[in-house]
Amino acid sequence: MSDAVANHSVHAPAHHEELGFWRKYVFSTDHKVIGIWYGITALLFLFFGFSLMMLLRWQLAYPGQPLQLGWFTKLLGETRMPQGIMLPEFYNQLGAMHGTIMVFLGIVPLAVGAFGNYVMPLQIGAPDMAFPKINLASYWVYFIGGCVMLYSFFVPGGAPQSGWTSYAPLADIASTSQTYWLVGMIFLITSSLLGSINFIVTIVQLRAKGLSFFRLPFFVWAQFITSFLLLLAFPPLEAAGVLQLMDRVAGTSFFLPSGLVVSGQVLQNSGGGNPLLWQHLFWFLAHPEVYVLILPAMGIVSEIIANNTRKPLWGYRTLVYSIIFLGFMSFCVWAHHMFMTGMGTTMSNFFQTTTMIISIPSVVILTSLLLSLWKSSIRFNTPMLFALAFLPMFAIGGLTGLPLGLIAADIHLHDTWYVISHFHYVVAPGTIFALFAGIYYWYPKATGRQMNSFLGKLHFWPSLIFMNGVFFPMLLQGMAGLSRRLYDQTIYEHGKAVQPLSVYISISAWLLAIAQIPFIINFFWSMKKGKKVDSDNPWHSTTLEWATPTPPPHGNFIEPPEVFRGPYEYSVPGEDKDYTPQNERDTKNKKEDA
Amino acid sequence: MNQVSYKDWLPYPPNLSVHGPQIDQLITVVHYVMFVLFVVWGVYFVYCLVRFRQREGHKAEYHPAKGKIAKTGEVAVIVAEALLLVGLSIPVWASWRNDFPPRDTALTVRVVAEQFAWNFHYAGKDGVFGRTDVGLINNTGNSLGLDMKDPHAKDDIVTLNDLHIPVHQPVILELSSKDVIHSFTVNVLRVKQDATPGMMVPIHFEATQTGLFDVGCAQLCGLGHYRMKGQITIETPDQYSKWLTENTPQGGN
Amino acid sequence: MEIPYTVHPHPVTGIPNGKLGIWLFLASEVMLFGALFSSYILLRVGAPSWPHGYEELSVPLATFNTLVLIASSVTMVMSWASLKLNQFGKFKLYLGLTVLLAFVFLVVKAFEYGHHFSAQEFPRTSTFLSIYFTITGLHGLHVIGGIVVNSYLLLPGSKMWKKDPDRFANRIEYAGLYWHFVDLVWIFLFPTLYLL
Amino acid sequence: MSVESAEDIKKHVRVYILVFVALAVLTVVTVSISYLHLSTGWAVLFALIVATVKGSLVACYFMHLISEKQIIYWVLTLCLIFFLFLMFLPVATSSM
Repeated sequence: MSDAVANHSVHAPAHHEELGFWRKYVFSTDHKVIGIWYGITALLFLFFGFSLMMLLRWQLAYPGQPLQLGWFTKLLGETRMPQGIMLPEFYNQLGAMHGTIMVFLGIVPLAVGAFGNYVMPLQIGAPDMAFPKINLASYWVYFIGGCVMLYSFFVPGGAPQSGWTSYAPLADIASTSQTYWLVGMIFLITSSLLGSINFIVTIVQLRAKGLSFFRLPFFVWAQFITSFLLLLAFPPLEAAGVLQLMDRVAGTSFFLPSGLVVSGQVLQNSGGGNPLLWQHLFWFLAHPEVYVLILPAMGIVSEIIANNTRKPLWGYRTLVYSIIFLGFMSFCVWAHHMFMTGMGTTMSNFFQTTTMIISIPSVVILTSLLLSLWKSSIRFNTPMLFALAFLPMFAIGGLTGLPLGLIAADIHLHDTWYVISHFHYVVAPGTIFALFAGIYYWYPKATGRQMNSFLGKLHFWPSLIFMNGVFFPMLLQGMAGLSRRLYDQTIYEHGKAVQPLSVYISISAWLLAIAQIPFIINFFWSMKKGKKVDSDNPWHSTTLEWATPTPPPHGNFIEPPEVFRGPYEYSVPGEDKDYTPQNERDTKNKKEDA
Repeated sequence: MNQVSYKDWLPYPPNLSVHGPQIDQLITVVHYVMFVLFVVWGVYFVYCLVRFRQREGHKAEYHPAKGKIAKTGEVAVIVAEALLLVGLSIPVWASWRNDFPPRDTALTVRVVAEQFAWNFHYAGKDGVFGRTDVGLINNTGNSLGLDMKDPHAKDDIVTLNDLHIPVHQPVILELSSKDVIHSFTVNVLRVKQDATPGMMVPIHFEATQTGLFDVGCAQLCGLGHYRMKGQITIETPDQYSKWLTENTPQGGN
Repeated sequence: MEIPYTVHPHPVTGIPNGKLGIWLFLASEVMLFGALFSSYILLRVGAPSWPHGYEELSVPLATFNTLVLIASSVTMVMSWASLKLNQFGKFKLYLGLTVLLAFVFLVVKAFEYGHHFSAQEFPRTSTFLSIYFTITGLHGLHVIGGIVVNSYLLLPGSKMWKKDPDRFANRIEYAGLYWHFVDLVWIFLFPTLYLL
Repeated sequence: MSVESAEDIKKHVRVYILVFVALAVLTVVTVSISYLHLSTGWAVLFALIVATVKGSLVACYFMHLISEKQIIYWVLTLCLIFFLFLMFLPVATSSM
């Protein structure tokens, strides 16, 4: 089998020279090109989702005051911001679309679609994904889903405004754009399914010779578990989406109980539905989805920490078992999002206990990463700064989950800013920092040039400060019992008391946006002017992606790599350099490996 | 009527219910655990960053740290979580869900949420709620569809966004909704419960102090979600019965 | 380098890429229909009353359709066996029969739907009918998907048989796995919706 | 591609015919049972047993699960576990 592969590889590159512009750059089946498309699209969506939130923060900081931004205010128009004053409908649209875009169009496509696509096949020594055409289809289906979501802004009645959770019956009776949301979601789900099948098959079937499961880089493990979560958790949401679509289009009552009275009118429907059914199906997906957001981030951070501490990761197997357990348990905790629906003691005890249990592997992973620092030799380059910052930020995100997981404490904290702060600490200074780290780390492989390290630091430090400036005061607002999703918080007494914090948060959010400018400049400037890498392995890393030419050609490896050792053999005693790549033939044990 | 000040809202807003301190205690203890963990991690983290930074003559050690302390720490976290769960959270929730006061000593009020207001339905002097029917709902004074032919309905009191309860008496609220999911929340009483259409969920509490407070909605329910604000008046038993008498409909005795 | 194991099995797992892929896809389909079954149970348990399927729906038509779908599964697997026996003509016959039976299934289904619509029974009429139309509708879409795939393999796709017979036989096997799954879902749908 | 001789395939074909007959018979059985109008509990039990037997026949013989590779079993076991979690969902709701 390996002979056949080797023979093909000789004439493979020549064959690909003939592709035209469109086949080479736009409709390419090369996983790296698809990964980059995913990355660019997702970054644009991230920026767009962030912009929605910056606009929304105006209303929270200065409720009811006109936003005078000249043509921009005019552009938004009378149905959204008449004379610059935000309407509550528009506020709800911004909130709902911020959540949807960040989660489904920004972070997941960036973490899985972009990094998974680009890096994973390289790390396992594969020539491409198992099904390149399906991979391409996955991207375009995602793209269409994104377009449908964006189009919903221009539908009469405005964008979806029932929150990213689209709770029924509110979403059942919402304006037209909710239908677009559902159709968009079905596209995005399809895209994820295609992607996850591809990832799993690739990891199972296409690993290089000698690359056993316990020699896989941790990032690949993270993608593997993530793919299973996507594969098995998304279909129930698809089912829920179909049911809500039926409710909206065909007039069924899956989520509508009998005897509903909406604005004084008895709703003419058959009734008999259950509003909690939507929540169950939604959270059955959406809790594993949380781990879809965080696991790839943990993978990226682990790669970068191992590389920049010049030391093997502490407890590689423990880490692997922990994420397997995390993935598995993430299916057993969904109802902790529904504690305030009126749950009985049996159910609440079950879900509280599973929630406490699922916190343990996270603690173990964090501890392992922290222990990896002990007696290491830490290089403070830009990717490492972001990866290191991930640790305390993720710690805050994880710890603040504890009071929310305990149902009695949740009575006070449920649906307050505390919740917002909690999951943003996990995904914003957590996952998004990890994604930035990944961009800085793998950029040289993709372009052959380093990103500028001064601009990198100028990006990192303000980002770290303002991220905390945004999310820490929210914890305090939450403790004060301030509910989330309020268009004007100051009409409540306790809202008035904590209003000054809202101003700080908003200003931090706007400054956070300014802090991204060095990154944007760096990203484009370095493509042309960045320092050229001195070798294919500029970070002196051990994993296989650095064994390819830079940037890797279609087909990736010149010849099929063979793996002889685990992924993080740094500072091995007796070696002359402080890293031993996975594919480096061991002179001492040559017989055994051959 | 004394107004509670929110000026000193840290770490919690004022607490005026019998069960509230237990919730606050749980939140406080959890935050101590979190704080200790974070500080221990943080100190270790910063120490590592300084001590093991890359520099001339410093090399990384290939062999992993023993991690005995870390393992003990992990076990400690597990134990702490188990204690919080079994010792505090489960019993507090059990009494919140199950230990309802007897119906004859408690005041029962039905709360019917709608976009974007709270209807409060009192049984009146006879203590029996009148029959309601969605078909009878209209915008001219019968927001709950109360059937006036039912003798029990005659003395029922229905208020909009105005909940009156006596202090130091157990109160049972039965929550439901006419349209979408709302969530009844009074943060000074540490009370929160979703009002879901098609379901009626009871909750109970007892206020310890009189005053005038906000009732809010904690579940996104549409464009007027933010202004779905009611008022809860906690008053002395005398004031409460006076209010009850004043508001009982004519011929309702 | 070219992608390995597209046709021949991986030495360790013993299967080619496509086979693992199609099974993973079916696993996600199990979760999709599982969620709908779960919703059905939830709504039925919560309902004050629920009609027996045989009171609302036509059991004879559905029984006939069940037999049609089972028969189409047999012809599908026979078409694969014919390929393995190198009988390309028989393969075409069996696969053609499969597509034909799928059409028969859809036509009968259309009659059932039409009958309901003319009796003023729509998805919005009752919870029972909403779940009935939703699940059978989604199943119907899967049947249509199967027809599309099988028709492709029957006509333009079968050119591959000359160039790469092993790969083509694999494709028929995967299409078959999908088709049997559609049959399997119906085997559970039939008693749940019609007989209980 | 499994290495099966023409003889093996012919054996398979005989099995397929047998399975087809069994499925047809079971279909008739399940329909006949429904005409007995048993109480809901028994009706559900019988219907599910027959459906499971039929489903297993399709899965084992038409889909060749009876002689499949281990990795497929792993995938399906995982899927089955999460499927059971899904079935837990109505229980969760009704006990609220």
